[in-house]
Amino acid sequence: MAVDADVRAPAAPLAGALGTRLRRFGELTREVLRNPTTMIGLALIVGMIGMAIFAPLLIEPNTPNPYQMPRDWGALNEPPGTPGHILGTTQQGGDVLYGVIWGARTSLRLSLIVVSITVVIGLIVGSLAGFLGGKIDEFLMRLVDIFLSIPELIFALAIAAVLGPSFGNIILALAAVFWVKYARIIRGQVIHIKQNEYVDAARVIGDSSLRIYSKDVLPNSITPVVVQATLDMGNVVLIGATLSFIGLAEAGLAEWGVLVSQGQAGISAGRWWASTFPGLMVFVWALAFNLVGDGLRDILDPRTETKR
Amino acid sequence: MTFASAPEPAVDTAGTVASVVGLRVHFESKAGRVHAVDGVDFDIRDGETLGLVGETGCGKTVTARSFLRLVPMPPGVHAGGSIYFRPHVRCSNCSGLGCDVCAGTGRLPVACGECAGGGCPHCDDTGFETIDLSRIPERQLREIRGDRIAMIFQDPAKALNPALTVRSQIAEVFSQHRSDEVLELAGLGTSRNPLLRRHVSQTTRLFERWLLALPPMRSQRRRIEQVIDGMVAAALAETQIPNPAKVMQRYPHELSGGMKQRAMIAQALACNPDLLIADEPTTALDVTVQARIIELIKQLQVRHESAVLYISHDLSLVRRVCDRVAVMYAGRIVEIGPTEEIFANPLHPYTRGLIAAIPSRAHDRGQLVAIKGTVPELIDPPPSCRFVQRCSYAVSICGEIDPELASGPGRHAAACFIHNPPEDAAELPSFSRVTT
Amino acid sequence: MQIRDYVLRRMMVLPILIIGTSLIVFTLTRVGGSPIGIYLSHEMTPEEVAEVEQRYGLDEPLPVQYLTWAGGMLTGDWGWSGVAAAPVRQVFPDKLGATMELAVAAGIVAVALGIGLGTYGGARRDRLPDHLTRVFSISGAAMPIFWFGILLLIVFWVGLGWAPIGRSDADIFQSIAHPTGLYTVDAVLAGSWNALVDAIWHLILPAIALGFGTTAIITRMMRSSLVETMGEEYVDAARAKGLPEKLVLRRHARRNALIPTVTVIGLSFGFLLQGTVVVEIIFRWPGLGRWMADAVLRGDQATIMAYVMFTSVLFLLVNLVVDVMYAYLDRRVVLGA
Amino acid sequence: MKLGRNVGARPLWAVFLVMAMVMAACTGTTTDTTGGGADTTTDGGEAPATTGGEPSDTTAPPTGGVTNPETFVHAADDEPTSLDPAQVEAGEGGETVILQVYDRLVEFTPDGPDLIPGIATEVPSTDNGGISEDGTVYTFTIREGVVDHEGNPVDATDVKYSWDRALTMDLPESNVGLLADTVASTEAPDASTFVVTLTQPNAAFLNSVVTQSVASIMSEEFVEANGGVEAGTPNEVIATNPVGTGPYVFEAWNRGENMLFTVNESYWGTPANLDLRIEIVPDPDVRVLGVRAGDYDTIETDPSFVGDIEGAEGVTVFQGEFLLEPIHIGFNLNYPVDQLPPEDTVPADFFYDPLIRRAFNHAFDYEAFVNGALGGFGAPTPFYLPQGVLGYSEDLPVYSQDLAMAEQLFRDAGVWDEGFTVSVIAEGGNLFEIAALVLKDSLEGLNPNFTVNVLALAEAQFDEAHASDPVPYALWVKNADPFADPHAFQSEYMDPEGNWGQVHGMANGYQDPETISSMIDEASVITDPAEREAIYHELSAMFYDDPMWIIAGNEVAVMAYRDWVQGFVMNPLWPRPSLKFALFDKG
Repeated sequence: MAVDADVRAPAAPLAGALGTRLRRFGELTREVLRNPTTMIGLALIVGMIGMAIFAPLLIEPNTPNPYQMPRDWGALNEPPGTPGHILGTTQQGGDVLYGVIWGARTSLRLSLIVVSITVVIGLIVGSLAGFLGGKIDEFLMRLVDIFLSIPELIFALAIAAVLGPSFGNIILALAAVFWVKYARIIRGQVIHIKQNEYVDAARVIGDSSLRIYSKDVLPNSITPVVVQATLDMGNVVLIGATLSFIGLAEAGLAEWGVLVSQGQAGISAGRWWASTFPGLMVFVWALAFNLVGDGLRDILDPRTETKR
Repeated sequence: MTFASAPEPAVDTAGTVASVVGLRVHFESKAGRVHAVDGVDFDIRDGETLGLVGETGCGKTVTARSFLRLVPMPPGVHAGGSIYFRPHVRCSNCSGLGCDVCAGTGRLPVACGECAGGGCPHCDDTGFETIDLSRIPERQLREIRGDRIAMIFQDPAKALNPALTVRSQIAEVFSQHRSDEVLELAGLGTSRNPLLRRHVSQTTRLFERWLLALPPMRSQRRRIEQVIDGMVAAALAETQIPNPAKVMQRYPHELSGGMKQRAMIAQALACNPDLLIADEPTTALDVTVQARIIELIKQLQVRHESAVLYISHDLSLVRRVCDRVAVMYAGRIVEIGPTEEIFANPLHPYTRGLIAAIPSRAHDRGQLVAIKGTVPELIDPPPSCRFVQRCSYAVSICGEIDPELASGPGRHAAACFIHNPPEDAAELPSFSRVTT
Repeated sequence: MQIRDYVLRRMMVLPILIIGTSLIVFTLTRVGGSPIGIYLSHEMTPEEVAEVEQRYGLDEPLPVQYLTWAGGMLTGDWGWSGVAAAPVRQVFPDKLGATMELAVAAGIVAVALGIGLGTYGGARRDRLPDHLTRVFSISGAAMPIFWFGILLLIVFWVGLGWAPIGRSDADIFQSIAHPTGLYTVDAVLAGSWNALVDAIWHLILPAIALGFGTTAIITRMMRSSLVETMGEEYVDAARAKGLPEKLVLRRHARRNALIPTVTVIGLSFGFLLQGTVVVEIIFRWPGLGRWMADAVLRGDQATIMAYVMFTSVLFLLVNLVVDVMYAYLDRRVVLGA
Repeated sequence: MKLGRNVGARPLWAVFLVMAMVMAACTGTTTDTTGGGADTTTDGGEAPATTGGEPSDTTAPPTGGVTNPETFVHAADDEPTSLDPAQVEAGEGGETVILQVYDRLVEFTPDGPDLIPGIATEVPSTDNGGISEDGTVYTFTIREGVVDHEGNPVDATDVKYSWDRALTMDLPESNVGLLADTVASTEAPDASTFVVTLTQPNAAFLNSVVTQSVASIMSEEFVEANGGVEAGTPNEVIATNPVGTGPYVFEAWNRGENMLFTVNESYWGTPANLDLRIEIVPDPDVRVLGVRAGDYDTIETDPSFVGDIEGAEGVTVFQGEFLLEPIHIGFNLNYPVDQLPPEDTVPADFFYDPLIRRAFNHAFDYEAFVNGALGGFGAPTPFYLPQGVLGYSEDLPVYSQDLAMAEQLFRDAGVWDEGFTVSVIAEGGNLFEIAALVLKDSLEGLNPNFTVNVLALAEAQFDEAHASDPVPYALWVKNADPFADPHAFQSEYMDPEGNWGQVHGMANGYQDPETISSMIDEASVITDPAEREAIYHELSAMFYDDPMWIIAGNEVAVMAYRDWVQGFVMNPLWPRPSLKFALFDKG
């Protein structure tokens, strides 16, 4: 319809000069600022990550390992408001507030490690599949399908179970599950780009695959990968917490899921706090990254773009 | 004089089925207010074919859609003006089949509610019932949509619902506007059964559909279906679709482009409307089909004697199809008049440009003459001739005042100072001298 | 006809995927973990341990072990569950019944609610209802089931004492026969009002906890795809025919918006399945999920393997069905590739 | 998975001695051997709603009315792994069931160590000629007309069959060792006579073997009709569908939910009053809520949540004796350094040094564990003489936390400054994990250079590590197997030539291993209790200076039950299979 022609924001050319891409990001930021929900998400993320980073300043770190809950064996199951334990304590005398704050740090660590690992793996696998094509592509994609054919949580659960309960193993399990999406995205992009005539042009000029890769494929893959990564920053923590809730984290870890499961034992006796506060944190964390990821997708997705 | 009514002398006696007066439709966009349609006036006479031509984005589609209020609002804004429409009713004598009472049109005009035909401001002294499409309430508009005014869309592939069979899509029209007739033909005209009525008008609830599937009402339902099938088949047959009874059971994607458009047309003419709006009905089709579709539209129009608003960017096509042509540019009508006159003696520089651009023997070795420049930004346009940047005859005044549409020589009007210069003008544009 | 070939093609791929999955599962359980730990107790001498290993054929070379296991899975011998103290196959049906009842209940709620909300929001694009549904759908996707469930318990079980936990009142449960394994269905078949109430009463909370996330996903999808279809030309065409908005929405917009939503419903089935693990732990629901969790915590490999295999195969089949449905629903989909 | 899960073999010989000691020993917690427990009942607040199988819909706590008047409901804490007497692990959930469904030749009285006839018409003794002069031949007279739940008659041949069956199957996980070690041969000369010949005289044969679940009796017809006997292979039918002669008939086992039993009307003894339902409820909070709401009549109780039950209306907490299974942390002097977790920095001979082991013992926060985790229902325990065992005395030296001393010892040992990192394994999610955490906190609190990593493993993984020799970890937490006789403890846990002595390579640590083991052997053969005690006291003192364990604490048996339970009685010595539901009534 004629109107769109006037209203639509100019879509950035696939692999335009750096200038256009910069302008694109300029637009993006403006878009983000315009969208209230995304802004809220951003604010939450900033708050959470701030809490994670400044945890040592917020609350006295436990020695020697600050990622372990400090346990006050003299004050088990204290309700919120107890002096020294504003949010109460767990059945092991752990200070819930400490868990809440350092849990953020644990979660940040978890999500950063997992996401970066998975992005790299996805990048490698996806690019190999996309560029080499043929048998290798076929094989890799089948592999991807197989990984996709087991529900995320269950797969991670099985892996973590086999590796034994520890935070490190949770990281491994999640990494093993989350790389698949990226592989798909990247492969899709590579193939898409390969079909674009200007890449052929580049070939004609005698551009090396590597340069095409760095000049065209990578920059264009960024957008979808960024969106996925943002969403995963939240999902990783969500599933990670679920695993440790089920009981696959190491003992006494300052992690939200662990605290929730500890608190669960006490709810019948009316001890609601030990599970409520940490769980809330998981929710907020996941919510924040979902809001932002969702916002980004709406903005970046060309389909919705025309409609906005 | 204002040109609320048609500017030309009332030589021909035909009434006007619709008249657009000072229509303004704007769009809110991030960049600002887009004046897509900015003061458009024209009439459509009974039974005529009016061509509305112009480049993409000149606002012709918006104008057309404004008739049925299909412009999405927001972002669209109805910024002023009206679209007057004089609906007819089906001839009571022949119930739409065509007889001498209604001169074979199957339609009869309605007397103005205010003056009972005497003529009053309300009906603009025509004595006919006149309604303002841009103001009437939604439900009254619904009665007109598809019944008195129908529309053929540009791309049948998009305009037909992929999930419904052709039959059920055309049936909808009858269900909406012909439910009584359907009941009549099904021999249930007397039936007070609300369920059947709701069934015909497709407003049944889920459990009601179950009820209808049960023996007592099943047979009646069947009869209704058969009647509708008949009507749909007839409508399709009109568009010369080979064995319609079969085709109508198909899904759109199972039909060729031409077939789709025929179905589209059948759907549009199903209720024998007073006005048919054809929005570039052939552009989405391949050339071989185009001709036949156009032919079809013309035939049917002749048979139904309904007026047609034919939107197109293709002058040569308009020349073949239309009685009159309105040339639109940047949200304005720049020139309007009988087809042959326009082509014989285009008044507006833009029209000249367009005509010159038509590939023909006139230009040796088919070289194309293109109009320089592009359509101006329609965001908050300045009070000047919209064409001034591209006009080779423009003079200072063109950039200062906005020329109005005024009747020039012959029976047609144009919005250009070349033909109706303002009293106090230092220099005047003319086709003789070309400014650089 | 095209669709048949499509289905066939998909069918061909299925075994490959299943075999691949089984390989992964098998290697998993053999790489790490202690396949027989569950059967050991610390008074055992090394000889006795060896005895147990041999009983479970762990002294064989790996490929042989795999074949034995895979063969077993096919022939219905799914191994001995240390947790349930019974052959996996013997316990499986009951657990499956419980889980399916829960998942289906949650699923039905989620689909109905999700489509409803999505349509409601999408039809009122960029107005308050739309924003609300959007917030709802996002918060639903971000909600940790284990926390949501516990909150429900804190409020309705401990706090208000309204809702029970578990699947049934043991006496009522025993009072009727269980031909289908689905408590609600059995209650209806037995014509026991009492049992039906008991079943539903127990079902409500866990179903809500489980369905929440899925509802959100479906809502989101329905909303966006409805917004998309509302922009389609045929919707305008429908209006141009003079259809009332209600009909335009129902017959034209929603129907087409449902098509892409169907695929999401398929995917969200996996979401439901994995959700049952947590929900069943929290609500003491005697289903596959809790069994799996116990098996995980106690290293009951036979159960883990069987469960993972079963769920993934089920998941694959469901998705196959969904894709085929999709192909049927939307005749325009380009089949193949 | 609470205490008593994997408690090992229970040779209960000399239980009578124990009981004597029990009465003598005035330990921290009160006793009432006649009534079988110090009861504490108080009024409490509204109990949340719960439901039959699980806490039920009845919102108000049933003050007047009794819920499930026809059925006795017990909430057990975990799912049995087998119901076959010949397969069940000692102390496992299955024993609870076997005790109700099967009979044995003789039984314990409900509340103590005295013996009463079972399928045998009388308890054999030298006086009634049931025991031969040399004490190696036991003759049992079998009751007439005993039939199992399927109606198959059970006589001497079936008794012989049952015992032989266990011996033939000889399943490693089972408790069959009890029979294998003592029984030389079994005969059934006629339908009413069963004769056992022992390898050597064994005064505790009746108490520690005949009364045990592995010696339960089933009918030959039934077994033969259901898979028969196959060496080394479990019988799935028997394991999941027990048919015995006991007061309760096994009806159904809804995995993860409950097990159902009905009254055996044709029981040879006094039939049970109520049907029985054993709910399988691993979550403590659900058990607590259940008993408070009156849906469970008795629940598997754990000291750590007694606090949540006390004060509940209509609930009584039975408080019994000390369990004979102290929770202890083992020093491994025999671990292969290369197999330790990578982060561990301890050298192979780390625990060779008594200073370090003593330092650990002084560092451990006993207060925290006993008052925190055990909710005060426990006490520290000398090496290795738990309260209630012959030789226990309050005067024996017991470790208590002394950080100054601990620091001094660490300094003397020369590990204070550079510190160390060591991992301790424990089964996740129970008291063992908590004990490990207490150790961690104690040491890390003492010196930041010390790091203790707690590895809370899944049961299977822990069992595997724990069953391997050598154990690939430097420290592990578990509870001791409950023995009734000091020698068992000494030889199992202290003797450098004993089971753990060898696995842990205690010889590497003791100043004078030979003396120790010889003293232990010596004490075992002495018959005069006083003399034995003297030696054990001497040993205990030596062990105090050269500890091989940290004994976190010994736990008191507790059991919560509804007040409406009539004739509640519990055998205080063993927490798990010790409730005889057939004796209980409600109202």
